[in-house]
This record gives sequence, C-alpha cells and structure tokens, in this order.
Amino acid sequence: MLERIFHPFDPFVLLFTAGMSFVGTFFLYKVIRWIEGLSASDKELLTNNIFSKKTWKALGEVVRESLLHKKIFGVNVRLGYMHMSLAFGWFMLILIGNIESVYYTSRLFKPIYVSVFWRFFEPGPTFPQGAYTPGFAFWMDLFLLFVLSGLAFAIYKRFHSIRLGMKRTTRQRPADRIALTALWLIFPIRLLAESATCGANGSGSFLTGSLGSLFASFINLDPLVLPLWWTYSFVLMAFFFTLPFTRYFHIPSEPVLIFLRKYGIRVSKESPGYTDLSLRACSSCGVCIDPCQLADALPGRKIQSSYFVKTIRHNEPSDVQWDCMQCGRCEKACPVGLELMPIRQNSRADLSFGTKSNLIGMNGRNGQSHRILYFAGCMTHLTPSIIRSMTKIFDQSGSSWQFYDSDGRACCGRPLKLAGQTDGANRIKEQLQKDFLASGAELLVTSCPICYRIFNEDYDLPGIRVLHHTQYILQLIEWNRIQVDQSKLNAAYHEPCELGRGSGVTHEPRELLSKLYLKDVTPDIEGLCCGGSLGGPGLTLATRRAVARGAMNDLSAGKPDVLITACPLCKKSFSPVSDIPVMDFSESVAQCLIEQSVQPELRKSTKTHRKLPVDAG
Amino acid sequence: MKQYWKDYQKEIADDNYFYVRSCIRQNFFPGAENLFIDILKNKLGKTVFEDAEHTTCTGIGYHTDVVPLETTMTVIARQFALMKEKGYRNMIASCVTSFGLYSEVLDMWKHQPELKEKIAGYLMEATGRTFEEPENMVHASDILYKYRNEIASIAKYKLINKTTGEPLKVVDHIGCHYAKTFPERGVGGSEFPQVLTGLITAWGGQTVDYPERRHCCGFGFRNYLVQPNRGYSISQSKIKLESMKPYEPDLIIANCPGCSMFLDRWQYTLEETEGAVYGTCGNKIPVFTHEELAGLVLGYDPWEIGLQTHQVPVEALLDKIGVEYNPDLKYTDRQGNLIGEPELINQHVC
Amino acid sequence: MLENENHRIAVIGAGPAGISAAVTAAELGIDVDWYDKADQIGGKLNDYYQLFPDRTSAMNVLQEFDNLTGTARIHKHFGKAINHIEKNNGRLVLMSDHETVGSADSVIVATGFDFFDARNKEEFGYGMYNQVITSPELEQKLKTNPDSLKFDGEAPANIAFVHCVGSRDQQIGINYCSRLCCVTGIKQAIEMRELFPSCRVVNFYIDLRAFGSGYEELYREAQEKHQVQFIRGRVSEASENQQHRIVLKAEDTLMGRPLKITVDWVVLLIGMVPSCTQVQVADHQCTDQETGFLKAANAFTGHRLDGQPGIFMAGACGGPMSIPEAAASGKAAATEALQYLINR
Amino acid sequence: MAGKRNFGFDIQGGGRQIDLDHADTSLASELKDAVNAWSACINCGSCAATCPSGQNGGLNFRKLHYQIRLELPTLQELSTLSSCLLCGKCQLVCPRGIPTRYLSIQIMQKTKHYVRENIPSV
Repeated sequence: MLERIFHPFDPFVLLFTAGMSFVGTFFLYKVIRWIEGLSASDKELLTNNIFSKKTWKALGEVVRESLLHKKIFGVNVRLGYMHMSLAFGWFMLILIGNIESVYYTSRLFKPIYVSVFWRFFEPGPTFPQGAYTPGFAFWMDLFLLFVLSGLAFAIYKRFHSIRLGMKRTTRQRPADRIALTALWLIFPIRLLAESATCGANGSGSFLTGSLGSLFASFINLDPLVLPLWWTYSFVLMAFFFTLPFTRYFHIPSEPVLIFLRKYGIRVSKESPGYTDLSLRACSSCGVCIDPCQLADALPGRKIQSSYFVKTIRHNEPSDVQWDCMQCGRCEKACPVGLELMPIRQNSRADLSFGTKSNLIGMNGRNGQSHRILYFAGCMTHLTPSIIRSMTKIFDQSGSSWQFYDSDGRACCGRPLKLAGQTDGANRIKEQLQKDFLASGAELLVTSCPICYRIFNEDYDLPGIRVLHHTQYILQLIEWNRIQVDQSKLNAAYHEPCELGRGSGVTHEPRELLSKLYLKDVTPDIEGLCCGGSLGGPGLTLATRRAVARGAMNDLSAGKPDVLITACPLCKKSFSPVSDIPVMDFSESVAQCLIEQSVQPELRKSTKTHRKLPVDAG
Repeated sequence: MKQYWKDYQKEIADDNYFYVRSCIRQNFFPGAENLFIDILKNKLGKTVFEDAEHTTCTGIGYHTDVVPLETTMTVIARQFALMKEKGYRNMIASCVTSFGLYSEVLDMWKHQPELKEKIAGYLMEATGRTFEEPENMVHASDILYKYRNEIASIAKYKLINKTTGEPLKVVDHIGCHYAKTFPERGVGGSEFPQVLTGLITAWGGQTVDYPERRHCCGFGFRNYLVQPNRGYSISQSKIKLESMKPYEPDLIIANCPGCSMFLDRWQYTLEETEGAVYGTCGNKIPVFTHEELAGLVLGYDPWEIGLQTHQVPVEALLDKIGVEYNPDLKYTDRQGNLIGEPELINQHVC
Repeated sequence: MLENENHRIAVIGAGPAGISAAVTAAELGIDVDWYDKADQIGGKLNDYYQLFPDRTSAMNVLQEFDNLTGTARIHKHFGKAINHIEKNNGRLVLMSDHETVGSADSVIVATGFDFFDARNKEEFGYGMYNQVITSPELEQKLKTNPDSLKFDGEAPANIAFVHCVGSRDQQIGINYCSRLCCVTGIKQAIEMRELFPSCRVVNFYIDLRAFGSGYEELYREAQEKHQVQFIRGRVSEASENQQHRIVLKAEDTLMGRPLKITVDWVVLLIGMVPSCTQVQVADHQCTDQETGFLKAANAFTGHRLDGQPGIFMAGACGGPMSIPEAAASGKAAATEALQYLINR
Repeated sequence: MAGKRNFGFDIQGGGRQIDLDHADTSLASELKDAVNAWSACINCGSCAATCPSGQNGGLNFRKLHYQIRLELPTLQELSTLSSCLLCGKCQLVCPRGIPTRYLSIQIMQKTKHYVRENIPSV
C-alpha cells in the first residue's frame, strides 16, 4: 500500500520532504502564535473581516506585492525585476511543475515531492509531441531561465549595488548568509540536474534539452544524474531548515501580514503577536537604509530599521535604540509596508518614571469662550517671531481667538510618547482634552506639527477641528479674510516630517507657498528631516548639524532665496546651517500681509451656507 | 611648625600688672585666677595689683545685645580710670572675650577719636573720673607665654608620660576673640597662633595639628545661651572632638574660659546622649586652662587649684605625669570636711 | 636712519618682552645695551614646562627667542640688577645699588613680574604643609621631576587646584585679576590627568576667566576629554590630616551647600605681582598706586612711562601679561623708543 | 547607661556638608559614558530657565544633574525629575550643545528601579 502512495519514489526526495515539512509545521505554529498574540479588539477585527471583500483585496495585494514586488519597482526597475523574477519565477515553477505532474499521473493527491522532482521521475520526451509546440518542459525551462536571470542580478548586486539603485545594502548575519548561499545554489543545481537527466534521455526543452545534449556530447551523463538530484534535494533541505531563523521567513509571513493589515490591525503594545509578525515579515532587503539621513551623518552605526528589526527580533541588546530620528522616511520606503515607527517607539521601554505633569493649567482661558483656540506649542516659545506673526494674522483676520499657552508652560505630550513614556503622555492628554473641550472653541490651531500630530492621532476632541496654522492661514486667504502680496523671491519648502509623512498634510503648505512666493523651487524628493527631531534623543549636536547640512544642500538644489518651513524646531535646526533666511510660514505671511480694516469674521452657517457675521464674543 | 608665624610678634610688658578678672572663669574653674596671681607673685616675683573696685567688662552682655556699645565703652573707660588712679600702665585681661573687647574698643577709639571724647564725657558725668589708655594690654596666657621658660626652669613636673617617657600629646585651642578678630594682637597671628603651643613645647609636651584645629569650640554666646541653638553649640564641639580623636590626645588646653568649659562639659553630654567618648580606652580628654597647666607643672596640689571641679576627671592624667595627690581629699575643704560629691562619675581607668 | 650713529638704547630685563625689545631695536639699526639680573635670557620662561593654550614646549619657544639675539648690535651685560635710573643732561644713567653701570639715550624697562608669595595666604597652609604647592612649583616638577608628584610612592588619588590665590583679594590688598592663572590651572589640570589617569582633579574657581584665543577650547577639552571637575566656590581653609593629606573646605555655591574633600596635592594658582626689583626712576613715582605695576603715561597711546620722556616699559612689569602679549609689547616699546630718538 | 538621654536639643553631624571623599558618584560615571558631552556643563542655567516644569513644577534640572556629579541625590530630589516633559527645549538652548533631553532620559532610565521601589505613586 505504501509504495502506491509514495510512487514514484527515490531516497533522495526524503531530504527535501524533511525540509519542507519542517518549514510547514514551523510556519503553522507561528501563525497560531501570531493570532493568539493579538489583542481582543484585533482578534475581533480578524474574525469580522476574514470572510469579507477585504480578503479578496488582500489576495490581490499578495499577488502584487509578494509575487511581483510592485513597490520595489518604484525604488529601481532592475531591483524590482530581481525580486519579481525570484519570487514570481519560483512560484510559477512550482505551479507548472504541479500541473505537469498531475497531468501525467492524473492523481490529484500525491506526495509533495513528486512535482518538484518530476523531471527525474519522468525524463520522457516533451509532450505533446512536436518540435516547437511549447510543452510543459518549455514553460518550466522558461521560468527557470527567468529565475536564473533574477539570480544573476542578485549576484551582480552583491558587488555593484548602486546599479540596482542602492548605495548601501544590509550587512547580513551569518545565518542569513548560509540561507542566501543555499537559495542561490537551488536553481543552478536544478538546471544541472534537469539538463543531466534530459541529456541522458534526449528530452528537455530549449534550455535543459540543449544544455543536456551539450553535456552528453563530451561526458557520459548517466553516473551524474543521481548525485545531482541528491545535491538538489540537499540544497533545498538546507534552505528550508535555515529559512525560519533567517530573513527568508519573510516569504511565508508577508502574506499573513498583508491579510491582517487589510483587516485594519495595526502595531500596538496590546498586540505583541502582530508586532512579532511584522518583525518576521521584514526581509531585511536594505531598501530602508538609503533614505535614512543618519546613514551619512553616522556612517557605520547600525541604526536603520533593517538592523533595528534584527536586534529586536533576536532580542540582542542595542544602544542605537535612542539614535533614530523617527522621521518616517524608512517607513515610507519599506516595500513590505511595515509600521517601523510604532515598533521603534514601543521598543523604548516605559521608563515608568510616570511623568506626573501637574503643570498644565488653563492659563489661556479668561472665562469667555472663543471660536479659535491657538496652541503655540512649547517649542514655539523659543521662536517668538512665530507667535508675534500668528497674533498679527489672527488680529488682522478679525477672528475671535484666544492664546491657550501664552506663558509657555503647556506641552502636548508627544515628546513623552516619542520617548516611550506612554502613560506620562496619556496623563497630559487627559488634562489638555478637558481644557480644550471646556474652552468652547470649535477650532484648535497649532504652530507645531508635533502637537498637531498627537492632537489628531491620540486626542479625542469631539466638535473641535484641529488645524496646523498653514492650513488655517490658507483658509483665511481663500476666504479673503486676509490678503498678501506675493514676494518676488523664489522659495523652497521644507516639509516637517510630523506634518507631511506624519500627518499627511502635504498639499496646503505647497498651495500657501505658491500664494506667497514667485516660484516654488522645492526639489522633488521625499521629505527630509531637519536633524532636530525629538525622536532621536541620543544624537549629539554634531550629528544633528550634519543631518541639517545634508538636508540643506538637498533643499537648496533649486537655488531658493528663502527656505520656508512649518515647524519651530525645524526652523531652529536649519538656521545655524543655512546661509539663506529660514522662515516659518507665519512669519512670511505676517511680513507680506496687506494691512486693511479688520472685517468681522463671517461664520459659514452649516444649514444655509450663507455667511453670517459671528458674534465676536 | 615652620617659623613665619614669627611675623606676628607682640610686645608684652614685663612687670607691674593691673589684673582684671573674668566674670565666668572663676565660676567654671574657681582656682584658676587665684592660681595665676599666685604664680605671678610667688613663682615669678612680679607685682600684680587687683583693684577691688574693678567690674566686669560687660562682654557677655555686649555680645548678646543686652548691653549697648556705649555703656560697655564707659565701663571699660572706668576700668582704665581705676588703673590710672592706682598708677599702673600694663593691664592683663584674664578672659579672652574681655581681651577681644578691650582690643576692639581701643581699635575703635583709634579710628574714631571723637567717640573716645564722648565716652570720656559720659565717664566724667557718671563717676567724675578721667582715664588713660593702658600702655600695654595683654591676655593672661601672653604672660605665661612670655615667662614659659622661667616656669619650665622651676617646674616640678614635665608634660611627659612617666611610664613611657613619651611627651604628652596636647591639643591647643585658641579663643577666637584672642587672635581671629585682631590677628596682630595674638602671638603668632590667627592661623598658627603660638601662645599655647609655646607653653606645651616649653614644658615638654608635643603639640597636635588636627584638621578642625581652627574650628569653633561651640561656646558662641548666641549658640549656647539660647536654648534652641544649644544643639549647634554641642555639634561644633562634636566636630572638633571627632577630628582630634584619631590623634589620641592626652590633654586639651584653652586660654578662654568658655572654650575650656564647653570642651570639658560637652564631653559628658556627648557620652550621655550619643555614647561617644573621645579619650583613649573609654576615658574622656581632660581640659585645662593655661593657668591650671602652669600650676600643675609647677607642682601645685591639684585639689588646691580646683582641678576637681572639672567635668572630666583628671586622675588618669595626673597619674600619667606622676603628680602626687591624695585621692581622698578630692572633695574636702581646707578643714577636711566634705564639700559634696558630684552625682555622676563615670570613670574608666585603664 | 639716525644722523649720528652713537645713539644707544638700554633694555633692562631679558624675558620675552626684553628679548623682543632688544631684537627689534637692533634690527632697526640701534645699538642695544642689554641688562638682566640673571646670567641667561628667558627669565621665567626657563622654569616653564608647556605653555597654554596649545602646550608648546617652553624650551622650544626659548630656543626660538635665543636664535634671534645673535646680532652684533646687542651687547649683553647680564648678571647685574639695575634698580635705579638717573637723568643727567639728557642722558639716562643706569645704576645698580647706587653704582653706575651704564647710560643710554633711551631705556626700555622689561623687568617682568614676580609670583605672589602664597605664604601671605596663611589659611592655605603654604609653607606649612608639604602637600600644598604653587603653580610655578608644579610647572617645575612637571618639567624636571614628575615622579615627585607621586604621594607615598603611588599615583595621587585626588588633586585640587585653587584659583584666585593672591588675586582679586582685598584681604591682601591685591584687587586686580592676574588674568592667566585660570588658563594655567586648566592646562596643569589636564597635565595631571594625563600623568595620573586614575586621579580625580578638581578646580575650585570663582569666575573662570579663559579669555584668550584657544583658552575656551582648552577649558572644554579639560572638562570633556579629561573629566576635570570644576567646582564654583573658593576654598577658605586647608588643614592637614594624619596621613599628611590636605582637607579642604569650600562651599559649592551652585549647590548652596558646604563641601569637604581630602586631596593629596593642593596647587595654588598664584597671581602676578610687581617685581621686587622694580626700577625706581629718579625722583618720580611712576608706578600705579593701587597695583604697584609700572604705569604708562597714556596706556592707550603707548608705553612711555608716566612723566619720563625716553623711558618705556614692556611686558609684565606693566601688569599681568601672557608671553605673546609681552613679546608684542616689547616690539611696540622698541619702535616707540626709536620714534623718541628720531624726534628728540 | 550612657547614650540616648535627651537634653532638649539634637546634635547635628555633618549636616548639609557634601563629603566628596565618600560621596557615591556611580550614577555620574554611568551617565558620563552615556552622554560624554555632559562633563562640559558650565552650570549657566539656560536649561532650567526655559524648562516648563521648572517654572511651576518642582524641578530644577540644572541643579539636579549637577548634584549627580557630586553625590547621589536623595529620593525626594530625584523624584522631581518625574515632572520632566522631555520636551527638549533645554537641549535647544544649551550653550555647550549637551543633549540634555537624552541626559534626562538616561537619568530616568538609570534610576528607574531605585525610584520605583521607593516612591510607589510617582
């Protein structure tokens, strides 16, 4: 009975089978652990969505990303091709191999090894007959060639990574290198094995057939066939045994990540399972290294996410934990779409000093409620010109506003969160939320993107819209509540990380810039970090200046007369390294504001959409 | 000690002294002042006159803001007047606070002559007396320092440990009003005063320079007079005693009644409150004034010069030096009847 | 340049100021009579080990100075201390203990400074405790016998530097700031940290005045690279303990609390005072009443001594000065002397 | 028996004196390794001046991290750091370019156990 099930059989297949079953069971075990490790709310998300449209969408994304690696094409075409060829090529080899073996044995259920070694078991001539009608062998050869071409690129990248659009690649760990060599050997050896078999039997298609007959012409292939298939099985086993402990575990885990993410699950301290899944899904491809501005400022220090993920995954002690600026550029570039910033923040263990901030009092509130509450932000108090400009703009626009943190003692809590002090940050959030809601304001305007982000992401402010002052000023101009005359200068816009990538506010500042300056000469590159970030407390001043200088000459590519930014911290970081004026939007608006009589603020009534004068209150 | 303390040498008169007593020295150590006069007269053959009408210098009152400055100056002017009437020019102040006060008053008169005239007016009005500033105004310890070698020559004992032959280790403590207020009026200046170390080395002893040597002894009028501050007073003494402890001194001598009293009395209190004892093998360190040391060396009877009134029992030291004394007569008067034993004596002799 | 060639300038003092004055005058073509109480040139430069701020070796600087003085126009009369200048009919007569030694048409006084005698600050115990030394003494030990800086044969565990000893101090009537003891203290602290890497070095300062170029950088290097600890608070008392180490008492004014530390060495950063062999000029008192240093008629316009045509001062005899400043003032005095001779 | 009598006044020992011979500076050396620039601090007070918690919280950041160089602060003194918002303004104004925000984090981290055990509800 056994022979029937395990027909056809040859001892060498045992190696592959052992490897394959090991990977299978390990992967299954991990999937269970991941799901167990989800928080209750995340489990609910999973169960609610598993049978919804989202699953199909996820499947689509798996094909687009796991197989075709569409995002990597965005980084570099050759790099994309390399990944696609390896992934998609190998997938097709497996698929067609199965179809071929089923077609021949007309047995749907057969041992897993059969399709992989089919050419050994059935070296026969191509079918259906006919010299040029493409049979299975032809497609198998085609995709094998496809994979081998990808492999050639991979080897080439090892020496000239720049040609594949990567200045730096990840220095891999020993285990990864072993798995890598095993992976690189699989396909050449398969080629040799198949060619030997085909050469001995005069079969095979354009690749294996011609190569086989070439070999046959000068050596006797028969004694070589079996050893080659043994090596092929051995190399496969080696790869499968190392796979779970190396970056290649990314292959099975990425699809799982794609499904869970599609269902809306996000990295959080409450779901360690999902975090572990994200860590496993990282292929440490190194695409995140080049965007990191610290790669130049701190050469040699393994700060970048591909290294950082490794240190947490293998829980090695690391002192670079505090060096990342959390600017988000690597997260944006990550082809697997991992939430690198939350992972890093949550890794900064809560120092449980439990900041008890008793300092936030409603110091701006004088009893009356005003429509607009202006929260300058602690850092803005070190750039007083921003405050003066905003005051001028508010007054000129006739808005009914109030300055919440006029004496500079307030803090939004995000710096604490960036340092992993979640309970301290929450304590501040509760207090500020109470104050904001009690103030009766409808609009909360802030000058600091760091505050803006936490107000949007974490704060729960029903009935209050949160705006960064660039958005608010743009509205004032569009509603003709203030007029500015456009200056004749060219300006470049530095997009603060927390505003652009962090909060998705990219359009309004550029729109406002075009109203203020003759020409917007901002270079078309991903938003650069100014180096002053609170996300990277461990950076020395020298490093911060180096990052700022690097960003500065990238931003001055278009020869701007003025550098405009929208964050007090970025302004303070660029000023010492820039030889052109560095200004905040509010300052340049205040500078070119056309003084005129103050019009009463018109309230856009929601029902009738007619503009009614607001009682200034 | 290296020599440049010699830059501070003062001129000390050699005879015909007008002695003004201290108002607290004889309360703490009754024998001390009579002993000093006796040494001057009978051992050194000096003429010492003590005017029955002379009074306190009001130092304690002045330093605790009870007596206004002008009253103090008038009283001091009266002392000078008495001296002038009796025909003496050289004054000896028994108490360091008086010495400091006289120096201060003379210094103020030097810089503000008009003040001196005003005080002269007050004195005339109050007592009808006129006064002249003394030619030479020194402290009692200066006299002993001047004649330390004469005393050594007629001394019966030496500050040497009889059994080991080692010179006794003696800690000197100088009253702050002696040298710190006016360095040039102290023998050897304020940092390395020699007035007591001179006596110690002349009489065979060995001086000890410990880190807190210049620290305050804890007397400080406002410290001990005011009950809540008394903690500060004893803490200063503790710091000093802790600092000298490693040197294992045999004896402490001081030239001011306050210092000798507090360094002596506080040792008892420290033992009672903290169990801290600073002498060798459980003994405390005896504290003498300069006159008592001179009397001891000259062979006076210890009980005669009042050593039994000290808080720290002196028998251990007397035995070390080899002074003969009759232990039974410790608490008897001249007629031999008991004058009352103090309640607590915890004495360890080893 | 000059009508009659027999003009002569006398330069008193062969320290950095005297050297540059004599060399400049010689190069300008005037014969120079050069006097110094010592037998060789360099003055105090001979006792220094390394100079701040970049710690060049004092011997190299002295060597460079020496190479300049080889010209024939300079006539050295070393070994005799000039302490009096008399005027008779337009010539200036130089006297050494009332004995005439030479004369000249113009004189440049470059007699330099003395170090403050730390014995006058008794409370630091200098001269009483062996472990209390002054900065020049430390410089000498570093130069000739660093091993003597060991304590009981081992590396010292703690070393304290006390700033402002004999400067800015009403008690001893020296109210000016000697400007250079702070940076000397920083340099020596670094040298001690390098000599004994395990020892803790503490500098007690009132205000740290590192004003010259390169001084602040040296200060930062001392703090950051050599971990020298700077405590703001002036030591008020030093006493010796049984192991002959010195117990220092100070207040850390930034903590507002008293502070005690036992150290193996106390280095007193002593200030500069006018040289005891200060030159008297005829009947006129040309020193500053307050400080005792020589006083220029008009400090803004030149180095001519107050009320003394033809007599100029150079270097630290006019006030605390670093070596580069002294050399520069030497050149200035020489050119002024030449102008005086030309316009006379 | 000798000892433990009370005469109505207490005796102070060293009191407020910082004894550098025996002070515990282990935390200081740890911090020096983590934040090397910290030793360049000249105590100018810019950090404490701009510190929001300094103005009304009990925190004097300059005095605290300076004290650590001399001795281990008491629990009460260390717990004042709990009102630090880590906002980073001090870092911006420090004339010596010391990463003071990182210093604050390092102090918290290195005294975490010491403070947590002893001040339950910081």
